[in-house]
Amino acid sequence: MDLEKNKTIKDGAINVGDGAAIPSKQDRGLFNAWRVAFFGAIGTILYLVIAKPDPYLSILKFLPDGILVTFQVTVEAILLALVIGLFAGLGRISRNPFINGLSSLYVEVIRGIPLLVQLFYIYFALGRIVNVPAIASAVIAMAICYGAYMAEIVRAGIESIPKGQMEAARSLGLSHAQAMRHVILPQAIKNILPPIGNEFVALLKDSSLVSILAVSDLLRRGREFASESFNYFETYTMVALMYLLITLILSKLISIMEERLSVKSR
Amino acid sequence: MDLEKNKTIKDGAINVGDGAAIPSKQDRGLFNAWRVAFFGAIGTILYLVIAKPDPYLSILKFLPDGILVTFQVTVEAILLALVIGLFAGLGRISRNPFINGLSSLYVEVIRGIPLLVQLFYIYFALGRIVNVPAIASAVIAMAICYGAYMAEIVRAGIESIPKGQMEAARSLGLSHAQAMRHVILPQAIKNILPPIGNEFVALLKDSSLVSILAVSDLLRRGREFASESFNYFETYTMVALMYLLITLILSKLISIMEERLSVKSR
Amino acid sequence: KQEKVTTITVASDATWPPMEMINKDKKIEGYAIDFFNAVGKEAGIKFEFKNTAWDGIFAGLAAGKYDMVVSSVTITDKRKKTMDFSEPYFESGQALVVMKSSTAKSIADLKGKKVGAQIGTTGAFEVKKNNGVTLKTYDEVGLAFEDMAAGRIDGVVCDTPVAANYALQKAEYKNKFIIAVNIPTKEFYGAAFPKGKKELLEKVNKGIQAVKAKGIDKELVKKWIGTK
Amino acid sequence: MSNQDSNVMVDIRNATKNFGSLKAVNNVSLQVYDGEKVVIIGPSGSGKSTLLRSINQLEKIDSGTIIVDGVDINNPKADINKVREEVGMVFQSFNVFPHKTVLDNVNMAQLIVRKRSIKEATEISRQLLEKVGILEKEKQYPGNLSGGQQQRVAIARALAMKPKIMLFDEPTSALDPEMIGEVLDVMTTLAKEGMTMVVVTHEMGFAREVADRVIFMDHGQIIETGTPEHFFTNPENERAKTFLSQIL
Amino acid sequence: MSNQDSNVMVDIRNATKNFGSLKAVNNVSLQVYDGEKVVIIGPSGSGKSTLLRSINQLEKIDSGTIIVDGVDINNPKADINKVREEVGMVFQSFNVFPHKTVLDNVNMAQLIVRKRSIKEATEISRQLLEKVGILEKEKQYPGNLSGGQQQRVAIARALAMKPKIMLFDEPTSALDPEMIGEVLDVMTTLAKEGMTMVVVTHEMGFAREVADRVIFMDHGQIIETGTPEHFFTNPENERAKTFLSQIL
Ligand SMILES: Nc1ncnc2c1ncn2[C@@H]1O[C@H](COP(=O)(O)OP(=O)(O)OP(=O)(O)O)[C@@H](O)[C@H]1O
Ligand SMILES: Nc1ncnc2c1ncn2[C@@H]1O[C@H](COP(=O)(O)OP(=O)(O)OP(=O)(O)O)[C@@H](O)[C@H]1O
Ligand SMILES: [Mg+2]
Ligand SMILES: [Mg+2]
Repeated sequence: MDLEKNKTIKDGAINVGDGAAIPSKQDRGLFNAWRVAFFGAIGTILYLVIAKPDPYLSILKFLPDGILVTFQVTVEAILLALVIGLFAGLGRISRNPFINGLSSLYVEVIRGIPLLVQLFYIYFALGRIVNVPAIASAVIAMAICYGAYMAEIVRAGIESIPKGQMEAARSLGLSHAQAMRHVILPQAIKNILPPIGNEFVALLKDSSLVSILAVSDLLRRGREFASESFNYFETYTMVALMYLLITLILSKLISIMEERLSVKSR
Repeated sequence: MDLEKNKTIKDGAINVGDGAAIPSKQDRGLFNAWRVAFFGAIGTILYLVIAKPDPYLSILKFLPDGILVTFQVTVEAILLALVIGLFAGLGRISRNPFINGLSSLYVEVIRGIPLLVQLFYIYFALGRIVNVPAIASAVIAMAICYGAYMAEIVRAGIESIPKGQMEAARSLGLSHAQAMRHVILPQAIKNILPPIGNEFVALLKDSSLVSILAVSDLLRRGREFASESFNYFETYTMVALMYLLITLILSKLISIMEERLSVKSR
Repeated sequence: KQEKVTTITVASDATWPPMEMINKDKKIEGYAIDFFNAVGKEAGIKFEFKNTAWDGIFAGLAAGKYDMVVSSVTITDKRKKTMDFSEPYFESGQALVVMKSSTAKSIADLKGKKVGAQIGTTGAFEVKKNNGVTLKTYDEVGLAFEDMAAGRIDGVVCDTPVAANYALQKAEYKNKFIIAVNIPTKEFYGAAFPKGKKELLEKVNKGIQAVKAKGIDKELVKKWIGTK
Repeated sequence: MSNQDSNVMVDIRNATKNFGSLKAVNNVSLQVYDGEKVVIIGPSGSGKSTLLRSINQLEKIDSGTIIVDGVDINNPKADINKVREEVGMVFQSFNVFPHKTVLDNVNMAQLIVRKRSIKEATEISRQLLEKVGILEKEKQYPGNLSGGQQQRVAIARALAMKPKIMLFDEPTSALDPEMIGEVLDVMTTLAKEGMTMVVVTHEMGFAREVADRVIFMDHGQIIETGTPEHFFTNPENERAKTFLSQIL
Repeated sequence: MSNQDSNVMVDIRNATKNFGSLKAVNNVSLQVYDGEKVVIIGPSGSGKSTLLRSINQLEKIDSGTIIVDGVDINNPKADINKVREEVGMVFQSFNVFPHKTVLDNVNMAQLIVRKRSIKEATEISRQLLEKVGILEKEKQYPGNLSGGQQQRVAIARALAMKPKIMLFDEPTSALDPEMIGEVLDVMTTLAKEGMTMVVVTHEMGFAREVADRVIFMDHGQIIETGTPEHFFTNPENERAKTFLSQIL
C-alpha cells in the first residue's frame, strides 16, 4: 500500500524526477495540491481577465500563437530526442568499444553543458554550416540535449529486462538485433514510458529557453508584449499561469496514461 | 556486483538524474567517458588558445570574473534552496493539513513553471516591491525554484528512515521536533546528500539562465564578448568548454565525496 | 532577377520603439518599417520583416539566414569590416536617461554606478568609454528601463529616438524618467548586408535617395517621433 | 502523581482502536498494578501490539480511557512526553539509533529529556550497559552488533530514563535462537528487581517463570486472564486451547 | 551438414572457460551421440550450466573446440544463429516472453528465423502445445500461467524450431513440487521419441529412467561417467559418493 509512494527510494538512493511532479493518487498531499493548483490557476486567470481586462485580456489574446509554437517545439524536439536517445541508449550498452565510447561521451558531454549554452552554440554553429530556420535549430538543439537524457532512460529500461530474455531469444536463433527488436524493446518500453512522460513535461518547460533565440514561443510573446506595453509584472503573471496550466494538464494526462498502461499490462 | 549499476531501476521505475551524469566506477563506459571528456576539454582549450590566440586567448581572458559570478550564484542559491527545501520538505510530511497543503502547493506550482519564467517573474516582481540587487534576486529566484526540488529530496530522505526510529525516540520522551533533529534528520542526511550533489550540478548549469537578467555570469560574459567581436562561434565554443570542465570537475568531486561517505558510515 | 518585384527577408529586432517594434496585432511596425516600405516601392523590392533577437542578429546575417538587417544599426568602422552598409537613412545620437531625482548630467557623472544598455549596441560601447562606470547589458532595452524603474541601475544609454520614446511618451515612465543629456555622437543608421551583395545594395541605396528626395522621411519623423 | 488507586500503574477502560473498519482493539479493559508482570499472548493480528502501543500513545485509541500513573493520557491537556518518560518501550525490531554509538544511544534521551549532565548520564549508562552485559561495546556503532546485543542496548536505553513501567513487544522474535536467551535473562533479572512489566511474547518458558498474570487476546479482545499455572495447564477458552496446542 | 563422425551430435574437446581466475569449465571433453540422452549432475558451482551453455555459445569457451552437428562453433566463420536453430535450450527460469501470448511465444522464432508462414507456424505451435498439454492456454499471457505451465511453453517453443538436440538446464528446480511431474513427463515423452538430449538436473528418478549416460562434474571437470545403474549403485569417485548420499 505504501510501496508506490516510496518508489523513488531504494538502496538509500533517492531520485526526484526532473519535470513537474506527476501527481500520483498515492501521494495525497500532491494530488490535492494538483487540484488546488489547477483550479487556482484557472480561477486566477478568469478573475484577472474579468476584473482587469486591461491589460490582462489583451495579454491573453496576445499569447495563443506562442502556445502553439511552444507545443510545436516541445513535440518535435521530444520525438527527435527519442530517436537520438534510442540509438545512443543502444550504443551505451553496446559491446563495441567504439560505439559504446562514443555514446558515453555524447551523454557525458551533453549533460555537462547548460541547455542554454547548447542552444546558443548549436544555433550559431549550425548557422555557419547550413541555413536552418530558427525554430528548426531550436528543435535540433533541444533534441540533442534531451537525447542524452533519453539515452540514459533507454539504457536503464533495457537493462531492467532480465538477461534470460535475451538468452532465450538468441537460443532460438534470433540475431542480436532481432532479439532487441522483438523481445527486449517491446518489454523495455513499458518501463521507459513513465520517465519519458517526465522528460516531456521537463522539455515543455525548458522549451521556454528558445525564446532567447527569438523563436516566438509563449515566453517570447510575453516578452514582446511586455517590452511594448511595459506591463512586465502583469505579463509574466499571465505567462507563468499559462505554463502552469499547461504542465498541470500535461502531467495529469501522463499520470492517467500511466495508470491505464499499468492496468492493461496484465 | 551488478547491483550498484542498477541502482536507479526498481519496481520497474527508472530514474535518470537531473544534472550531469555523476560518474560511478561501476559504470565503466561513463567512467571512461568522463576521463575522455575531461582531458578532451582541457586539451581542446589549450590547443585553441595556443594555436589561435586571437580570438581564443582574448576570450579566455574575458571570462574569469564571469566564472566567479557563476560560482557565487550557484553556491548561494543551493544553500538557500537547502534551507527552503528543508522547511518545505518537513511541511510535505507534516500532519497539519494547512502546512502540508501549503508545502505541496508550493512544490506543485513551482515545478509547473519554467525556471526562466520564474526568473523573469521573481526578478521583476521583486523589483517592484523591494530594491534588491540583481544578483541577489537571481539567487532568490533560483533558490525558490530549486527549493521545490530539494523539498522532495528532503521528504523522500526522511521517509526512507524506518518509522520505528521515530517511535523509539518518541517513546523515550523526545518531542516530535527533538526526534526529528536528533534521530531522523542526521540519518536522513546520508540518503539526501547524493541527490543534492546531483541538484548542485544541475543548478550550476541552470545558473546560466541568470545571464538573461543581465547578471554578468560566465554565459553573459561570453555573450558580451561575442556581441562586440562578432566571434560568436569561437566564443560559444569556449563558453561551452568552460561549463563542461566545471561540471565535470564538480561531478567528480561529488562522486569522490559520496564514495568517502559510504565508506565512512560503518 | 528579371522580375520587377523581388522579395527580400529583413531581420529586425522589434524591441526598439519607435524605430522597430511589435504592435498589438503582432505585426512589426515603426519608423524604419514605414521608411523601408517606401524604399521598397521606389526600388521595386518587397521587404519581409522578420523579428530576430538582437544578440546574434549579425551572426544570422553572415550565415545567410536573411538578406538584410534593418534594426537601427549604427554604421561603424568595426562593423564595416564584417558587413556592408547602405546609405544612412536616419541620424541619431545617444541619450542618457536617468531617474527624475538624479542629478547626473553626463555618463561620467555616474562613476561608481551602474548604467544599462542593450548588449552589443553603440549605447553599450558609449558607456564602456567611461572608466569607473559599470556597464550592464540587456537582451532588450526595455528590460534595462524596467531595471532602472526597480532601482537596480542608475541610468540607461540608448539611441535618441528610443530614449525619447521611453522617457517622454510612455505613460508608465513619463513621471519617472528624464533625458539627462543627448550625446551628439553623429551616428547614422544603415541597412546592413552580407559582404559582396552589390546589386541589392545599390537598389536599396537608390530607393533611399528617392524617399529622401520626396521628403517622406520628414513625414515619418513627425508620425513616429514627433516634435521634440 | 498518584490518585486514589495508588497501586494501579496502568488503568485501561473500554479502550477501542479502529483501523478503518477493523477493530484492532475492541472494548478492552485491563489494570496493571505496581510491580506486576503481565504477559500478553495471542495469535497474529489479535491486537496485542496495538494494545501495548496505546499505553504510551504510539496508537491513539478511538474511545475509552487509559490512565497511566494517574494521568489520563487521552486528555488533550496531558503532557504525553512526560508520560512517555515514565513508560519504557522495547520493540521487536530494536530500533536502536544506527548513527550513534552504543553509549550515545543510552545517553541521548537522558541529556535531552531528563537534562542530566553528560557526566551523570554516562555514569548511569555505563551501569546499565554493565547490567545488560555489553559495557565492552560502548564505543561501537549498532551496525557492528548482533541482534541480541542491539536489543540489550535498547533495553538499557529505556531503563536509563528510570521508567516506572516497561513495555516489551515481542522483544525476542526477531532474534536468532542462540540470542534469545541473553535477552530473556536480562528481562528476568529486571522482573526480579520488581519492575512493572507488560510483555507481549511467545516465549512460554519466560511467561511461566516471570508472569504474575497471563492474558490471552483474540480479534482485539481479551478472551482469558489467569495465572500462568492456570493458563498453561487448564485454559477455559477453546481458542486459547487451540492456540496453546499450536505453539507449545 | 555432417562429416566423417556422422553419429556424433556434439563433440566437445578440451573445452576450458574462465571467469576471471576461476576455471568454471576446466579442460572438458565430451561426445554426445545422435539420439543419446546425457544427464549431467554435480554440486552447485561445478560448471554444469557453463558447460551446457557453451554448447550453443551462450558462453564462449576460452580454449578447446566444440563441434555441433559438424560445425565448429568457435570458428569465426561459423554462423552461430544457424547452429542455435538446431539446438533447443530450456532454462531453469523458463524465460518465456511475458509480452506475448502462449501461441505467439511458440510462433515467434518460426516466423522470424524459420520464415514459416503464420498459418504453418500456428499449426506446428498448436500441435506442440497439444503435446505439452496446454493448448487450452494458447491465448493467455505467461503472467497468468503457473511455473510448470510456463516451462512447458518454453519446451514447446524450443521444439517448434525442430532442433536436432535439446539442452535442459535444471528445468524443474524453480518449480513447486506439484508441478515438477508435469514437466518431467513431457521430457520423458520427448526422450522416448528419440530426441538427443543433454539435461542438467537433480531429479534422480528421471535420470534413472531416461539417461543413457550420467556424467558427474565437480570443480569444472568431469569426474565420473557411466550408465545410471552403475552410477547410482556403485560410483567409483569419493566426491560423487558424498554428493549422491546428500541428494538421494
Ligand atoms: N497502522 C495500521 N494500519 C492499519 N491496520 C493496522 C495497523 N496496525 C495494525 N493494524 C491491523 O490491526 C490488527 C491488529 O494488529 P496488531 O499489530 O496489534 O496485532 P498483533 O497481535 O500484534 O499481531 P502480531 O503477533 O502479528 O504482531 C491487524 O489486523 C493489523 O493488520
Ligand atoms: N557470468 C559469470 N561471471 C562470473 N562467474 C560466473 C559466471 N557464470 C558462472 N560463474 C561461476 O562459474 C562457476 C560455475 O558456474 P555454473 O553456473 O556453471 O555452475 P553450476 O554447476 O551450474 O551450478 P548450479 O548448480 O548452482 O547451477 C561458479 O563458481 C559460478 O559462480
Ligand atoms: Mg505485534
Ligand atoms: Mg547451473
